[in-house]
Amino acid sequence: MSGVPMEHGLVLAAILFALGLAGLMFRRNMVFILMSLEIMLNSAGLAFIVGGTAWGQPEGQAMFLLVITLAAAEASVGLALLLQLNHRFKTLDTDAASRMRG
Amino acid sequence: MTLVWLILIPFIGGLLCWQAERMGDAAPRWIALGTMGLELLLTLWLWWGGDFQLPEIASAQASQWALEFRAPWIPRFGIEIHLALDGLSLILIALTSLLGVLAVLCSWKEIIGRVGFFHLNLLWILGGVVGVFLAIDLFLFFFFWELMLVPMYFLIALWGHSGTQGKTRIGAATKFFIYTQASGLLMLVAILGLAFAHHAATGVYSFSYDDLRNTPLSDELAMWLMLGFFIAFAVKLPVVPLHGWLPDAHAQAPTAGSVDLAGILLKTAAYGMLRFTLPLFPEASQAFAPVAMTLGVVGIFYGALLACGQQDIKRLIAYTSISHMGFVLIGIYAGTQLALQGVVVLMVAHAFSAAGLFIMSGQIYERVHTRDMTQMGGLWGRLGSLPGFSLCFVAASLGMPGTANFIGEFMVLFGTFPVAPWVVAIASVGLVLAAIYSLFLMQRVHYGPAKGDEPLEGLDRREYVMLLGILALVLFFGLYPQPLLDTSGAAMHEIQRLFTDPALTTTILPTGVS
Amino acid sequence: MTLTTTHLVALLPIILVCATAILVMLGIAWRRHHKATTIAAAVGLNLALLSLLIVWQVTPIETPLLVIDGLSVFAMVLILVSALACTTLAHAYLEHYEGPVEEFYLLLLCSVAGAMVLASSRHLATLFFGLELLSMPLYGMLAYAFHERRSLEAGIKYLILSAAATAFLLFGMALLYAQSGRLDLPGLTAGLANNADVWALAGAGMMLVGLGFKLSIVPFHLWAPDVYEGGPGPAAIFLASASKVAAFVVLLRLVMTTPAFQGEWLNQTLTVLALLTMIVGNLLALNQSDLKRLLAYSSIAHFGYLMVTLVVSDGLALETAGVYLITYVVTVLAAFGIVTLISSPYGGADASALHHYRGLFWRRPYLTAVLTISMLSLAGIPSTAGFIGKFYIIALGVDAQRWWLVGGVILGSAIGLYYYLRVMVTLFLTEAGMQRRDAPHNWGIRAGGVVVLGLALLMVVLGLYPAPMVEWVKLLAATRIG
Amino acid sequence: MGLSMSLLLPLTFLLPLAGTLILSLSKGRLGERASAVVGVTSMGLSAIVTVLIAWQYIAEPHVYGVTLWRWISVEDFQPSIGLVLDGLSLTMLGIITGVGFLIHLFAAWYMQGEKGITRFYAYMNLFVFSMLLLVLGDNLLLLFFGWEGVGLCSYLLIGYYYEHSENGWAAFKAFVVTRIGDVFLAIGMFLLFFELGTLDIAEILRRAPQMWAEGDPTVELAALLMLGGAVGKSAQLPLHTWLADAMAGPTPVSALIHAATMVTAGVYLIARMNGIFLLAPDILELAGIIGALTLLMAGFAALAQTDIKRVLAYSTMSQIGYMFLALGAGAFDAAVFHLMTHAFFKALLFLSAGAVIISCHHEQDMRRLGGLWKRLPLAYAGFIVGGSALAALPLVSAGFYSKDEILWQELVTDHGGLLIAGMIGAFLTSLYTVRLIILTFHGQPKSDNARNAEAGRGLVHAVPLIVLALLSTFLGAWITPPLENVLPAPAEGEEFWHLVLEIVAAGVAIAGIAVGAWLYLRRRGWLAKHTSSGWGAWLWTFWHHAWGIDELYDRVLVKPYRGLVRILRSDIIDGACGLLAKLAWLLHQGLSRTQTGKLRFYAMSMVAGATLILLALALVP
Repeated sequence: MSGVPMEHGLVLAAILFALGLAGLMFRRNMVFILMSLEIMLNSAGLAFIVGGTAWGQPEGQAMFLLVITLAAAEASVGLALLLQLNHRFKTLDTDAASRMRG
Repeated sequence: MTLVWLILIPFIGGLLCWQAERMGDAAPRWIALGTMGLELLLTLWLWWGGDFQLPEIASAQASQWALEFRAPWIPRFGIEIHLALDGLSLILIALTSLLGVLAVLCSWKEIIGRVGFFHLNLLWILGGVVGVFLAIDLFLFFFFWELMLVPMYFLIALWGHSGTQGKTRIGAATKFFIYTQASGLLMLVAILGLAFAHHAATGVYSFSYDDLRNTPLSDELAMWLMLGFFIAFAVKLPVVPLHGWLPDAHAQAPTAGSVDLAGILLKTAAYGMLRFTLPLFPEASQAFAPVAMTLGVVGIFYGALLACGQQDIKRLIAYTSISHMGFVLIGIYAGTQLALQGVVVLMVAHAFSAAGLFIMSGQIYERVHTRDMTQMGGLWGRLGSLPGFSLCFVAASLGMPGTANFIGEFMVLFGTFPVAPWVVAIASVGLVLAAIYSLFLMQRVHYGPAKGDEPLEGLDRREYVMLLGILALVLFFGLYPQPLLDTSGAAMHEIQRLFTDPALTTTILPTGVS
Repeated sequence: MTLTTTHLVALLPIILVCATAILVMLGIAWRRHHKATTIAAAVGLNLALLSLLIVWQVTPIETPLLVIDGLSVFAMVLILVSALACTTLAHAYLEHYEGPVEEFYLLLLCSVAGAMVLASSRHLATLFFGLELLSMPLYGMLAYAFHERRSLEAGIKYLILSAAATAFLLFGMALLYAQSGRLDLPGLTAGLANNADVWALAGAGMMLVGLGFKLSIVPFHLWAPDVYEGGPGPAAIFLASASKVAAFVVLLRLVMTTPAFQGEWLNQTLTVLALLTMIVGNLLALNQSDLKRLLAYSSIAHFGYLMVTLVVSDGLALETAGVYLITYVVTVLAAFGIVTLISSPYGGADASALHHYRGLFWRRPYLTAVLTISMLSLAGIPSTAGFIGKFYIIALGVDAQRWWLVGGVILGSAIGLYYYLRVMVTLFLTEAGMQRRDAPHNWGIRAGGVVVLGLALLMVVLGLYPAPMVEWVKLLAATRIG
Repeated sequence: MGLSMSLLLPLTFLLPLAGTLILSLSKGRLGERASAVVGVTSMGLSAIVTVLIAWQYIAEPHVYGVTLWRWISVEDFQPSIGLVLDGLSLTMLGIITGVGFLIHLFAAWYMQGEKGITRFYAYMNLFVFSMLLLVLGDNLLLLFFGWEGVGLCSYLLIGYYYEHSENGWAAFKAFVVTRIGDVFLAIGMFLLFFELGTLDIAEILRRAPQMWAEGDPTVELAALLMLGGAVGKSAQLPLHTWLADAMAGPTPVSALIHAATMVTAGVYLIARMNGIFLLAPDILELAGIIGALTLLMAGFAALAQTDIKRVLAYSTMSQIGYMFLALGAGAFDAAVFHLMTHAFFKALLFLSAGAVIISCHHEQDMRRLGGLWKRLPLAYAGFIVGGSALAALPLVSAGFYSKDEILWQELVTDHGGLLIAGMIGAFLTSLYTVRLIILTFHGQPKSDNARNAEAGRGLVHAVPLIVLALLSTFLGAWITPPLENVLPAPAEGEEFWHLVLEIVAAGVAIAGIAVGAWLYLRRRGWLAKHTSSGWGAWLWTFWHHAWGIDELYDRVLVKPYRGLVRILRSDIIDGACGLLAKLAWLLHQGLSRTQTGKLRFYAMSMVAGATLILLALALVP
């Protein structure tokens, strides 16, 4: 593990993060948007792990646990709202929910 | 404590008016009239009892005020409720309460809806104005300065008339508010700049006029701060490039609003310049004087020219105010005793003549239901004694001798001549233009063939007495302005001393520096 | 390090709020009763507020994760007061709501706990934890009236964007952590003191994005109007007041203590963002005909003004931030409170269109007076609290000679006047709108009404006699740790 | 005397003022008759007071000063409401109250049946009040008070028949044009006060020679400015254009204001300030030249007028030109003497013209009159006497003595050019006077109005005409104004040459009359032919329009002014400020577009913002 420099790990995390962002920006379907969010959160978690490993500390992993928990909570609330979205708008396209503007 | 009451009376009266609405429309009117009457009596009592002539001792600043009130307010920044009265403020407060009475009287029949709330606003404006004239703590001054805008806004926006060319009363009111508020914030910045400079020099926070006057400032900083004050006052005076709010506001306001606007709100600006800009930044003001006087001259001409081009009678009068305030500006920055005292007289005179003209145009509006002069004409024979009064106020507005306006304008010009003869020579041409626009008004409204045969309702007793009263005052001060001059003499002398003798203020460094 | 009694005392408000949340949850499980739930929540919040008096005796005090100093006490007071107002107004609002209402208070209490943790965090973990505890219930609160499309839309928008912002924040934290190896703020300070490189700056930047989103700073502001408009009144209130206060306090703490946030470039960035926020926020509101959206834009602009304190961040800055936050919270609570009161008697969307308010004065004079005063306060007119706030901001700018920012504040205020005045005059016009909506006749003697009237009174009192507030804030600012 | 001067002097103008106040506060409750009684009585009382004053003055001729109160007192700016009576002001006082009373009386006849008599007399009394203030004021500011006051009353009375807007515009023009002159006077006052530190006239005249040498630029400037004021008020070139239009007012007004009193105020001013003008010989010379030019210009213009009152108006300009001619030669007393005789005979002419106009049912066009001498014998007599005075018929007329004095002074002081101009002017005067009388009273009546003329009746009508007619003969010339101590003594010359000059002048006047009579009685057809075709017609039109100066001003001043007003009308500067509001509006609309309501767009903006912040980080090391 020590063979991999910290920067590489961070770059990997950043790439993952960017992927998640791209998904967030370009997907219309709410399921995919939630997935993209998961990717972003997990990339952050990865960055914590990388940092924690580099410093040889447990805090990074502790943070990762927190992140995982959050991601789960986020997903559950998200899915609940997704159900309501489907119920009210009969679609999963988030663009449908754009009545408020201006 | 009297000073505090002077401010509180209109505010309390206003609240009473609002509540008294339940008892019918007459109750708020009488309460408002009583309130302003009380205010006026109080002021006159102060005038009668006070001695505003003596203090000429140059060094003792404590004796500058005839009455003073001090109480801590926000100790964190050394902000105090610091009120003080000298001859200048006394005259202006008396003027305010007198015009207050007139404003109440002239809306007696004009305002028929929401009478209580109307008088609440009216009285609160007056309260705010009195506060401006009394506050000697800069923070407090700013406080009142902004405070009076709100009721004025309501007055125009709710009881105004919509204009001729698609100009709405709300638009006019908003314009008025934004102009004055934005420029007011510039003044706040300047006030703070000054206060912090004072803090930097002495380690003490203070917004007190007396303390800040002695703040050592670099030339550049002083100039910027002075500009901050100047712009705020210039908007309200108004000085020409910043005058845009005035014609709209005047034209769209109800009569009482126009009377207050022209009569006293514009005077707060002149007062501010006299009280703050000149004494606080004497050197910067001296350096700026040529520019200011040029602006004054431009204002005289621009206002006069535009007045000639108006069809709306109230817009015409509004532009004449711009023209007259040009003289005030010139007088202020001339800074000689004669010019400054002329400014005081001119302020009072303009308040009366403009109030008279606005009241008169309000009365015409009540009768012919238009403010468009092209639809008037030939009113002389149809309106009883109203045209005679218009004539008198028009004559006053063009500076006819025998009226106070003449005294004011000519004292300003006499006083400015030694400082800036060319400015005076050019400004005098404005007298011709004044004749042109004033007589335009007469010509279009009263002369020419009548547009209808049926006689219009003449003046009732309330209107007659009101106009006669103003006219009597205009003539009285035109023939015997000495009471005004005596009262404001000491205050003006002080300002003139500070302005023309800058060396005196900068050498006295504040004591108490630790 | 072990927790002592003193620590427990210091954490008393948070504990009390959490306990209340649990109590409410149990209560709901046992028997649904709207009024009782409200009272329980209110009592809990009040107790927490009172406990702050005791807390004050032991401040400043630190635990590994939290710090209870003047700043956090200050933030807690504001958060609790907002929450109380929210609770009372929610009661009025939810009275006619068809469906379970008690959970709203539960969500609210959780959110309050989150906000308090956030405001007193001294560790990235608590920061993150607090932020999420604050946001997560808010999704629920915003989408509470989910049968109403707007509410659902607001919930979804806030959920997704907020989660994205959280991701930014987390990634930024991770970068900072990777550079310094520390998660607590003092440690971070020590770790970054000598080697603040690009990664660290990037981390700080990404954290700024995350927090900036919560504060709806331009260019992260687009969500705010939609969410405010769609969310139920009480949720919008909480979002505009407590949530923003907590996020701002933590950002302030970061900027003031962490070196990564004190660099020249970040300062410049903050300056630009502040200017943009003031101007854009005000410009957006210019011709807005929906009161809730308008308030959202106004809130954006106000945080633009408030950001001046972040840029200057010394001297008067802390005091200014304190005073401004107080005046802002009081004002915004009153303004949204009126909207909530007017909306409550009806099902369906909130009464936020401006034409609903036409001529309100002639029907509900005192209610209108409150709204007028809050508009004046938002516009910063003397004799209202808002003026004192604005005075402080300008004073700060002048003192630090940040002329651009001062200019921005003035310009923003000038633009802002236009729409505040528009709202005000609408209230007073005679001709009633087509679809007028009123508060119930007896609004003034009900809890919501009393709160709103009290807030109005407070606005005026603070505007006329701000000395006690100023002294209090000054005292709190003096006991800050870090 | 029982009554002291300090009471009598204020009474002269307080009585008319009281009349004004009574009339204007009556709110229309006074009838026609009552108004006339109030107006005439107050004037009559004032005239009686003047007689008392004159009595007292003649008994003890010295300068009387009365200070009523201190008007303004700021530092050394101390003008008072103070009166001074010396020979000059007594002369003016006499003219104003005496002639004024007669005209007021006549107006009672002239104005009968008009509506608004109350207003008329209120204005007239106010005018007298102002005029008296002008001549009695002991300082320049008070003089200016009166100066402006008479201007205002002139405005009001010209526009008396307000229903026709042309009358209003004529009044407007009169006021504005004279105000241009007033501004010069005002600036002159500023200058004098600045230099001398006082506004008191006696004090100015005392200090000026100590301060300035003769021909000092400052004093020349001051004198020039005052001359500007005088030129405006006295309708001299180049500010003369208002007077002809001022004839729109009722004829008694023309008689009082635009012939006898107000228009001569300029002459009074220069005579009063003679000390200043003597220090500025160039300016005095200029005054003479202006007078000469005006008298010629107006003389020719009078030849080509068709309106009976306009002839008289141009003749007034021309006669005041003579007064300026005299001033130019430093003959202040000659000027004042002519002022007095002119007041008599021109008032007579105007009142007679008024009698003709009323008798002929408001017909003023001479081409539509004619043959009236039988029907209107009194008016005819008035015209004959007044006309002979105007034409300076030797020996019998008052005008001869005063005009002769002026010409004599020109000769003595070596002003050859001015003398010749005066001679030509005398010829022209005779010519147009004869034309006026012949066209109006001789030949056949040319309209129904003229045929049905009804002579005026009653004492009110007759007495003023008769008294003024008497004063216009040599009897009037017997009155010698007591000017010895006020004005510098006239220059002396050899009596022989004086006699020669008198004979030449008389010859010129008689020649003018003879030529006129010959042309208008015998060669009317020839004249008509030549004035209706070719350059004769052009010249006629040119003179009829008074040398086209009005048109010139219209093109050079009035039109550009109107254009400027039109350009500025919508307030350009305000419009420029409005652009800011427009800009804000555009920005608002642009920014509102970004609020699409689309979630993905919001996410993108957030990412873009984040990217920008991180990029900024990359750019700033």
